[in-house]
Amino acid sequence: MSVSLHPKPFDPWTLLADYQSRLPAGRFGANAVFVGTMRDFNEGDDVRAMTLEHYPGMTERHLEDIVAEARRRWPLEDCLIAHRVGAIEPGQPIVLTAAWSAHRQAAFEACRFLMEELKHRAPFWKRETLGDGETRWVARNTEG
Amino acid sequence: MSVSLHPKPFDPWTLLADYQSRLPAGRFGANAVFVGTMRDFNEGDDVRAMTLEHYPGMTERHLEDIVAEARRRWPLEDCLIAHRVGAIEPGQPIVLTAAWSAHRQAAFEACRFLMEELKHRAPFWKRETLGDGETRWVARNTEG
Amino acid sequence: MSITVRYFASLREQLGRGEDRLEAGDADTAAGVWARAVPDRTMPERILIAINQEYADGDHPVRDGDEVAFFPPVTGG
Amino acid sequence: MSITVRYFASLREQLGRGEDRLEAGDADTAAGVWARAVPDRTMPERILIAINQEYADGDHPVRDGDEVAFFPPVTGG
Repeated sequence: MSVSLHPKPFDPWTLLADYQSRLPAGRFGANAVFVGTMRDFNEGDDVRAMTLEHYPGMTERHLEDIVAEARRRWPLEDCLIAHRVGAIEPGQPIVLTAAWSAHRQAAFEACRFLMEELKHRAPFWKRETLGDGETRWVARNTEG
Repeated sequence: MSVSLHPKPFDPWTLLADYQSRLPAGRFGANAVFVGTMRDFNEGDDVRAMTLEHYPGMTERHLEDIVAEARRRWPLEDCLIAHRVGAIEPGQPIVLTAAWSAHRQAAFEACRFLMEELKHRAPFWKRETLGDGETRWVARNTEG
Repeated sequence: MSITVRYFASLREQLGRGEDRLEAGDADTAAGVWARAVPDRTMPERILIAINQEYADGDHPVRDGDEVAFFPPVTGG
Repeated sequence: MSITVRYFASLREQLGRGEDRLEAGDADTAAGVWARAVPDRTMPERILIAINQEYADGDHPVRDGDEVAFFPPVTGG
């Protein structure tokens, strides 16, 4: 499975090592990876905790579509998307995107595409708990 | 140390996990990584083995310069470059570049910059052993 | 059969519910579903709409059995 | 003191040696060092030059004690 949602903390490096061990060694040459981790600050405020809501069914389906689109656009050996859902603490990984290709340009571009598409279109919503205990929904993602 | 040369095989995921464990969790948010792995083909030929020559002293110094330049250009928490030297087999990692930042654009761009600069300027030379036992020096890197 | 209406995130909290069920109407659209399900509120301008878990516009037709979801801009990753 | 000349990769193999030592000459340049160290060969056009482990052009001055390296285009990563 190239797409997975994780209600519990995941280790991106273990996930990558496991996933890659099933790919044919010697074929891919280039692997680009992005890991997004929860920061302890946002928009100038301390953030103590976060909850990630998603749309069960649509979220997985949409991530699969993004992977399929990347594979149409670039010559890729494989792609991987992993995303946390539920309660998250600062320092924990939120998202992992990865692309394997024979060539580094395809790997770099596809990995970034997976991440930008996910940010702009995949149904996830963040609610932050600030230092003073107040909660707020994140209104929009930063450009990137 | 953000730059290292490895005469023996290295595991990029272990290296990343170890290195990142020393960075302040909650600060970086975005981590972009590239891993280049030895393929078992190049320019249409089967490749059985490879030897990576370098210029001891200049190579390390040049990689440090590339890291310093990336840190001048983007707001980064940290950077990492690891590179194999000596005898390499297909499927083994050759190079790892990584950049940590509060923002994903900086992480993506810096990681790619590290890799492109390394490809174009760092003193490494590849000699391939082909399927028939013949050896050849790789004349140039592909664009990427 | 009927139409399932779903709300997520801040919208779900503001409405105080995550789901409605409507009888299917004639020649309905996603925006029409909103008007019937949330009659006391104009549909927000920046809202996102999905019909059967695919993004759609407000004037997209809705049929009996469809699942119509409304949610604010996404903020994952 | 003297000038250390170093060769790498395919160039080292073609010359059959990795290093030369030259007496420092007056008003020498990197290209001048090549001409004295490898008198039987024109300096290749696409060659890279480093003086004391920093990239330099052929007309860069070379001083007593310098390390001058010649090598083909790099192919790491």
